[in-house]
Amino acid sequence: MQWASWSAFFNMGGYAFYVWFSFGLSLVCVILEVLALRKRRAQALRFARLLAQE
Amino acid sequence: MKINWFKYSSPQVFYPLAGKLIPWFAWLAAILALVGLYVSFMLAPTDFQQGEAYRIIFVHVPAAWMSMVIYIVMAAWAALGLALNARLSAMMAQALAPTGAIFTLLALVTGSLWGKPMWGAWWVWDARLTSELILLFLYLGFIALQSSIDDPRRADRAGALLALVGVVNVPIIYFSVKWWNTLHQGSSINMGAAPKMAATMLLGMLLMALAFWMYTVAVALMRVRCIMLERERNTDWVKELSLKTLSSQSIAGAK
Amino acid sequence: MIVLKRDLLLAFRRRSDVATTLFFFLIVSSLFPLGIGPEAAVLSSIAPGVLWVAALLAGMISLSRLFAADFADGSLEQMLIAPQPLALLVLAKISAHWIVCGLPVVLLAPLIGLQYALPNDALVVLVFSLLLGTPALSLIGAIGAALTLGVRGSGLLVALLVLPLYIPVLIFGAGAVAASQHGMSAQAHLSLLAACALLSLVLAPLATAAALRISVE
Amino acid sequence: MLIARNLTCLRGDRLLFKKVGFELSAGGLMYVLGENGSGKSSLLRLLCGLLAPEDGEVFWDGKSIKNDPENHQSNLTYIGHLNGLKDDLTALENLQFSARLVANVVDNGLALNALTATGVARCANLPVGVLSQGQKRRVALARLWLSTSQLWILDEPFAALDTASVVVLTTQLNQHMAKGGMAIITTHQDVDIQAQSTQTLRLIA
Repeated sequence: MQWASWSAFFNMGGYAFYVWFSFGLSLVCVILEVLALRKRRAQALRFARLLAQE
Repeated sequence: MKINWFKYSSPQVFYPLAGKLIPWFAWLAAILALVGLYVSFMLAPTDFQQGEAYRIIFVHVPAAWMSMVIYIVMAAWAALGLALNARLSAMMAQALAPTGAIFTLLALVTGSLWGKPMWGAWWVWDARLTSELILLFLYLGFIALQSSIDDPRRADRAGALLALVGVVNVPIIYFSVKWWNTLHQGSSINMGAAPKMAATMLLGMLLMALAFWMYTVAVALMRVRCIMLERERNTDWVKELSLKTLSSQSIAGAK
Repeated sequence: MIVLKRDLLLAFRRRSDVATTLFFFLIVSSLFPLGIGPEAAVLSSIAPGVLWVAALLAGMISLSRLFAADFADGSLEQMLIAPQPLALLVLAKISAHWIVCGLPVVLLAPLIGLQYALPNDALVVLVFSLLLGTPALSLIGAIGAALTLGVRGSGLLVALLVLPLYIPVLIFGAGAVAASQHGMSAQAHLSLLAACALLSLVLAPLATAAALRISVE
Repeated sequence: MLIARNLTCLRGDRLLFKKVGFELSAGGLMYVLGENGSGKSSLLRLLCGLLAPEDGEVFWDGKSIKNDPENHQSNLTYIGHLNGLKDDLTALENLQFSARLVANVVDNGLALNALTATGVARCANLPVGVLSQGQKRRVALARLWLSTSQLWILDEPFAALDTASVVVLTTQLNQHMAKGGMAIITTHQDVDIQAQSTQTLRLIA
């Protein structure tokens, strides 16, 4: 194990902002992309349903 | 061994197949990412030169790798679509582009987040960052071209040609940027290629890259399903499907 | 050949269009000293980049004219069904476009170089690099022009598609001038530039022909 | 011999027509009829090889025009909706250019004769931009008097023409058919062209 304590882990040797921001941003991108795609799919289905019910 | 490839190239057959595959790739991505993160943060040693800030490479380098791999895969799908006039291939190319652009953007941002503590500046015109920036332009051009053409067949084929032209150009651009870079500044610290990289560091990067790869497959399949629904909304199978989901949703809503 | 002659004749009858490109090049390259200041040392250090970017932009804004008029009046579809290799016809059109829009810029560039206090041998290299580079710009640009034919917002779109592909030419071209400014040989840059031009000469007409077939459908 | 098999054409997500097929042999004339938007022009463009069909194939002399376009193209004259004329060139220059594009070198006299035939000789040295719609159309149609190709594909050739010009064009078509030529024509008007065999293809929107 690399870290003496949890606070040392979160501190990242003083580079906490840079490191956590990088990883956090990646996570946000992933979540946003998946959510956007779910929404897109629901919308496409809704549109197709409207066409089908016509 | 003879597989009927054309069977799966029809959207109607591919749609449910993709639906079955997505969870597998998604779980695989999640597991690989968790293991990768454990290796990156718990096992990989501190870099004696760069301290803990180097851990950014565990997301930066895989993102940069993926941005290039996705472009090449995208061009390959596009070429296949152009050669065989296969709709599904073109849709795959279209589905990959936004994910590729996101990884490129991620590589750029994490690169500059790494650069600030290392170089003392948010942006440095280093060869890797500059090429990554140009790659982003190429992705954006592809997406912009496809979205501004209304006729889907023309959009597919024009996009495919652009991707092919791009893929021929990428090595030339990369070489020219490197050449330009070495002329204008001496050697800089090259991230991700430290002379003696610990095996665990490499392992962490590989695991993260694999996780990103699986994620890409899952997301591209999700997107290709959306594209199919949008393009084929006048066909019977999409109409049927949309009515089916209506009933299941209303049941869920009633609970 | 016949297409080349026709396009040159058409350009001659529309001389004002040609002048517009040249004017654009002049104005863009005159804006920089106004924005930066008249110090000769600063100007000559930015000259290679500025002149090359101005030439590149001038070539790009004229791209929209390459196929658009022929597309609108139907002569493009006649070329597509002519019993001649389309890539050759395309090459003829690109050549005409270069003679009309590229060559004048090459000839005008040394005059503007003087305004930027470029030394004489750098001026020679500038002309040489433009002579090698602007055909490549026209060739690569033609692909973008063909792809965006008749698409809404094609003017902006073509910039987005083509400018990233121009980067190698810009780097080698401006690099050649900068190298000679610093008393180094520009030969390596110029050879690479020539290689880019040759490669685009071989590939771009084919890609453009394919793009036209896609767009005219 | 022109053969079309199973042609299907999609525009956007709209199906224009499907499984269209026919055979046209030397001296044969085909009218393509249908309402606006039924895909007449698309069918003609498809037969020229300007448009790739979604499904099906077109054969010229037994060879698919996709694989062997040159043979088909050198026997083809197509006049579409658009005249294909440059406004800044004179009628004569336009005509000579389009003839040289198919590698027939044409001297001034022949080109002038063609313009005389369609009644626009007086405009020969005027830039096409100053001509009226009807005159432009007649300059475009003058190409038929210079054409040596066997297959003529004409999209609404009689539209925007006065009665006298309709007669002139009909005569020219009669001659072409008599020489063993082929023609595919869309039209809204009743015209009487003499051909060895005449067929009609009706597209339903």
